[in-house]
Amino acid sequence: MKTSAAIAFTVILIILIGLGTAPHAESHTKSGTAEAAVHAFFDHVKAHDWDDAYAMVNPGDGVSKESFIRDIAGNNGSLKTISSIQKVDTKTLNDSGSEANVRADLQWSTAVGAVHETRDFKLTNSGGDWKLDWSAPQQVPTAADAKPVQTNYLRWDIVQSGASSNEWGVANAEPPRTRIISMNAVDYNGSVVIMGEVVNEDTVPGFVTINADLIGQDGNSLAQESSFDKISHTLLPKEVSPFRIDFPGRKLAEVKSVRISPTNLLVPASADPLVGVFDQHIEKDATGKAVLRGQLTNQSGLVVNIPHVLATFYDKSGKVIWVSDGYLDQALKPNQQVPFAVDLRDDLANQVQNYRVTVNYYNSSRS
Amino acid sequence: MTKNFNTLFIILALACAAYAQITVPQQATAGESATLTASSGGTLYLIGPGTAIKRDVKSGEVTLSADDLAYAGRYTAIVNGNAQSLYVSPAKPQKLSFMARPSRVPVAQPNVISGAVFVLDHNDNLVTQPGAVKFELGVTGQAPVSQSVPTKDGIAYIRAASGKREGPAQFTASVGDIVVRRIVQQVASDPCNLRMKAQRSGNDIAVETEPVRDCSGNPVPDGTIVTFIETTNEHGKSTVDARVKHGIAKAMLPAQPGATLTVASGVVLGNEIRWGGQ
Amino acid sequence: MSAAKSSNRMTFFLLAMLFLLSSIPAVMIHARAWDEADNSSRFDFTNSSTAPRELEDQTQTAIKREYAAAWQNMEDALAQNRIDLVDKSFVGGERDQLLRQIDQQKKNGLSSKLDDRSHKVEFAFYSPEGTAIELHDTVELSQETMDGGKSVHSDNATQKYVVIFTLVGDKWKVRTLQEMQ
Amino acid sequence: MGKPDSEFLNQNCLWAEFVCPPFLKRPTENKRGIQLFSSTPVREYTYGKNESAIASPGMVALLAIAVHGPLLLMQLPAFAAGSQTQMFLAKHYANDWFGLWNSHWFGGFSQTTSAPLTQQVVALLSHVFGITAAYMVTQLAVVVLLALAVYRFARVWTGERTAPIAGIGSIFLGSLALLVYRDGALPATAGTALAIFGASFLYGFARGNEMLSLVKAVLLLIAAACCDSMTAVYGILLFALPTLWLASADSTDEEYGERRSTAATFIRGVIVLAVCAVVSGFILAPFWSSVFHSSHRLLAPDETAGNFLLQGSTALRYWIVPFGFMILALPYLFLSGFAARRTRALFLAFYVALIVGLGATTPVAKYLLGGFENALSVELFTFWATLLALPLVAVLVIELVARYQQRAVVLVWVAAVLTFAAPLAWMTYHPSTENRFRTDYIANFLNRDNHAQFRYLTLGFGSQFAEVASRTNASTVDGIGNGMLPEAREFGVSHLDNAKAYGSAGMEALRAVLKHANQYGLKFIFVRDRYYEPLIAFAGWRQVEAYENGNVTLWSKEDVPPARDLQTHQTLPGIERTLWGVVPLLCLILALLLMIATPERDEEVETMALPPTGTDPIRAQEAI
Repeated sequence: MKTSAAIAFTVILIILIGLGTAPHAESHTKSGTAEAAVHAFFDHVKAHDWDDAYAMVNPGDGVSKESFIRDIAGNNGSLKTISSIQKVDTKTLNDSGSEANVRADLQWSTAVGAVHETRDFKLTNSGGDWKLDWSAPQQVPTAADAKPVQTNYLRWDIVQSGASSNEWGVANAEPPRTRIISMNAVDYNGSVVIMGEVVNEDTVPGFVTINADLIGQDGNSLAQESSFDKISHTLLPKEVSPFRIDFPGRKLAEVKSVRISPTNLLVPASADPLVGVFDQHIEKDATGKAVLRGQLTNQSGLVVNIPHVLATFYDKSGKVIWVSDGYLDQALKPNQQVPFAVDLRDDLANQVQNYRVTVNYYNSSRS
Repeated sequence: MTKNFNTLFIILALACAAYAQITVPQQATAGESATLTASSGGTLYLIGPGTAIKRDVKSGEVTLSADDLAYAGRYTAIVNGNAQSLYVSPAKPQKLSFMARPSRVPVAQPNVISGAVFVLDHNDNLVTQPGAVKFELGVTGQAPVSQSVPTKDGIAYIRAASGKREGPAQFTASVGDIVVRRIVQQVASDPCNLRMKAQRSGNDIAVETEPVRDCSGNPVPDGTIVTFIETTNEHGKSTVDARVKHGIAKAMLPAQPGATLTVASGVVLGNEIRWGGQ
Repeated sequence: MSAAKSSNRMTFFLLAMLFLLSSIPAVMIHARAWDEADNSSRFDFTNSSTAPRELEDQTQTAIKREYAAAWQNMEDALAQNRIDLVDKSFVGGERDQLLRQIDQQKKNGLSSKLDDRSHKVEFAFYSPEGTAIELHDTVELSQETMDGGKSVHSDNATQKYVVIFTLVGDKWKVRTLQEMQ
Repeated sequence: MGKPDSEFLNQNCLWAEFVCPPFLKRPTENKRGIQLFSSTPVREYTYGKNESAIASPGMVALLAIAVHGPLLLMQLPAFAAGSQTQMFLAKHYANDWFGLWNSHWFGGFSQTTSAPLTQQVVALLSHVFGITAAYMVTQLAVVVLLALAVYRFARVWTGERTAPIAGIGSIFLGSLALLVYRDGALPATAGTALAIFGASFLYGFARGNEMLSLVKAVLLLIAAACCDSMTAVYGILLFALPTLWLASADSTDEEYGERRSTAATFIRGVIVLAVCAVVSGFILAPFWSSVFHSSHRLLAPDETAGNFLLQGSTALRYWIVPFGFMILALPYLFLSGFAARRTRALFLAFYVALIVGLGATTPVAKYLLGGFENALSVELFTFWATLLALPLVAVLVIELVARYQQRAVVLVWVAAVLTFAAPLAWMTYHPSTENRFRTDYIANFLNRDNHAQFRYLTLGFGSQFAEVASRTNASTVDGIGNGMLPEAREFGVSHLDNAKAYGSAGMEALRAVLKHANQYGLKFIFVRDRYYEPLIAFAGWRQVEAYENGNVTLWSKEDVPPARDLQTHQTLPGIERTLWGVVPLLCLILALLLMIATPERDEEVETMALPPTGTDPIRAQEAI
């Protein structure tokens, strides 16, 4: 009786452990399809198993294991180095048995929030194993291309006056004078969106944040929001930045007026980096959505760890009709070009007459 | 017997009180001593701005120290229930509170610099007596603009235009030998006659502005943003927000045949170049 | 019958008490409102246009509020010898002056009761950069000096003041409150 | 075996006139003496040699102090996340006992979102020792209580001689060391100790119908429920139900006292449990309503115990180290635990706790724990499994010693010490706080120049989060526990300091809160993990200070107005606040006093039934 009870309890325990462990194992064994291969590939990426991930790709020419890892894991403190894959949804576009195209909707958890990416993969079936065709990222500068680039080394620092704050008549340097040169309010997706442009009219760099209050018909504040990260905060003299403030769950019909309160601050700043925005054009992406594409070129000596692109769209009367932004997950080394794409509302695509791209950035070495 | 004596004593005291007299000076100055006379001894109370004194005094002259009368205003002296008021006027000007704004101003702008002066004595009393404040504003190497403004209730103010030359302007206010100095940094205003030139540089076009100056000829400060824009039919648009350095802004644009190059800074547009070169 | 009567009487009594209790908060609220209304009605601001800068409505409303509060804080500070009230409304020279007076009053066991009955206030100057305002005020007030509990002297006067407000952070404070001859 | 023919005056505490002759001190196995009743029926175990207990409860308590005292005096758990949270909450009770609204976390939250008893005890003692020392003293008292509770519990199950061995075993448990020194889980260990005590007295009432045991059981079980929610919901049942089963199993066996109906014995015990549940539910009504109304909470990876087979490090941390050498006893437990009739229920309870303690390795934990499932709760079940196994392990030890004499004694002691040392060694190689940093700079900044009128947020502080909160009077929008800001609640993220661990939901929650920084007066952000710098730099904060040569940086936003009250203040009715502030502590103090005032009569010998001699009635009198 003693032994049989012990065996029974042991068997029950083993069965329960089996029930708990089976589902995990199952997901690893089922890789017969192209989609499953993409899922398995990103499982390795999530677990930072670069060797297993590299084993699942057909490297194109110029793709070594190191460049593959730099491409998938990011380098130079780029946004990808501080991101992790969160969710992968796949759809097979076509599958001929030996070759397949799979579209992957990737959701990354990054240091600036959730970032969605749609990427098409071409897979080839070699001996029952689907492998992803992996080509080299555009224009990675080789050593031969490196050429000296002048760094501006222009820098402002703030020297506060020593006088005590309430000595009558004495004051520190005033904050820079900024001016909102255009503003527009629209309803979009169940939100009120306030957008416009702000210019630094002064001769010293300024740090701008913009808050807005929606005033209801009864004169009271309905909601208060800020531009948050949809603005380039640090403005050099004569620099223009777009701003956009979203009020979720509000309608323009309930708004009587908007009280905009920009806050300016005199801050130390650097004139570097100098980033050119080339080949800007509006086109449809793979999913048929209107996007503004272009290339960022770093014409200064400073590495830009996380570039942030803000695009302002104007109609033919020059009015701002939309502002959108996007983060690049690749760092921008001197002399390097990196492609970018920023969404544009499909319903406005044909009204857009002109556009302007501003590049904001974060440098980990700066702070 | 003792009851009668007490009654007599009270009557005498009341009589003395009624008879006691104080005489105060007609005019006193803040921060200077003064003398009042009391016809009988007793407790002196002196109540006034910043003052609440209680002191036993004998009959005759009572000296009030400079510290007792530090602040201008109305004082009340009370001895044995008798009170007299005296007005202490502010002393001569010793200090100037000079508010000059702004600390940074574009050149050649009318009425942008303002100065307001409050004339005070050494105890921060407002010197309300009439007087005059001399204002001077000038950039080194140029003759300063000077103007004398009468004070009204201790205040004088002036508005002035900014000079044509950029640089730190000395803005002074003086009353007699009391001088207070402020610095107003006159800076270049918006760029004027923005012009650029372009030349081939490998696969790119090197664009460079002529020294960027404002309409008064002052070079714009380093770091000012100058935007170069290249528009083509096939390759869309390319822009570079260059920074002025030593008065000149440079950038590299991709060499696209048939491109149109333009330059702008803030709200000012410069010249346009049509790039036909290969 | 008398039981029913006494129970009615008890019910009536309870209702009365309830009514009394509920009316106390209402009276207190109104009392405060009357006090505030009384406080600001003593001040008659003549809206002469200021120079060299035009006075904005928002600034004018703030000055009226702060000036009435300044007199109230000064009166309470001098009557109760409390220095914490001075910092609420005064800065610079005037603050030092009031702190010295309170210090001397404490040393000599004195206190002053000020009662400002009416103010005729005129905006005289508003500095170009908007950080200083000068007022001229003609005040009818009575002042009583107390030595311990005993009144030493009291008098009524009509006195002219020159008042200078300056902006400290985002609040207007009195920097000068000087009697003029 | 004949029934004594005398009528005893009071079953509670009696002592027969005839004292057993010395030569009977070591009766052979089948000899029976006169039936001796003590206040708690203590029975000879059906097998194994009867020898007198190797150590008294006092000696076990002293050993517990000797082992844990130095470690707690060194304040090892002072920087564990759990202990910092307890000290932070205790500090509020010390300042404002009945004011349950604490404005320092979540922009203001109610202290009723966590069970109060241990925090109140630490708060009381903090007036004498200071907050950190008070926490250590309380934890030491709990460890001693636990040893005594296991002593009593083992005596109920496996007899007098196994009690001290089990009591000593509880001192050296690896699972206890991890909970105390790694997690700072004072509420869980305190609740468990009180629950085990309560279960043992419940046996006394259910089997022997003793009123004193009833009172002690009720007070102890209520106090246990007021310490920790897991113990209240699962722990008490895990210890009390098997004990009730034992009482009803013994009810028909005269060896354990007067014969009673099995059903009545069980129902009597269940009624007591029900009463305790209702009373503690009524006392902690605000807490239970916050637990059962709390919105869905995401768990960070380090808050979920994964599958032990797939993650070796998780298996090591949550199973191998806590069990230690007790793993070697598993075969014996499986073989003899269920086989012996009296310990069958004990083995089943151990078996359930063992399975749930395996976390995601089996599906049971998910279904059984539901919303309570997290790493700490899984670790707690492993702790309970080791405690439930101790009586059986004690029997094994007795058999080993009986068979292998001195060698067995040495081996058992070495196994015990190594089982206790392993987790301490493991903690050295896996410290809960990677390179600790000083937090006084931060507290000094917040406490000077009116900075406390703004709210602050820490990012990447980990277990030192609560340490900052308890040193400053400023308020933060973050916190630990059931509170959440509306923006964070939408994503189910309850701890912004560790936002990145929740993946994109965590970063989106952090974005949402930072977007409304002006409304919360959130001006200062202290960053220790540079991962968060890009977001706050893009959002409009600027670095203004660097501490610990850049290890911690302070970021500030200029346009933030001073913090306003969020109008979320909930004031409980006076009666609830009084119940909350008085009753839990009262139950604990009364229970301890009763246990001290009415100690068990120490048994020199096991029960012996002497054959009735002739017709003289056996005269028995109440023991003094």
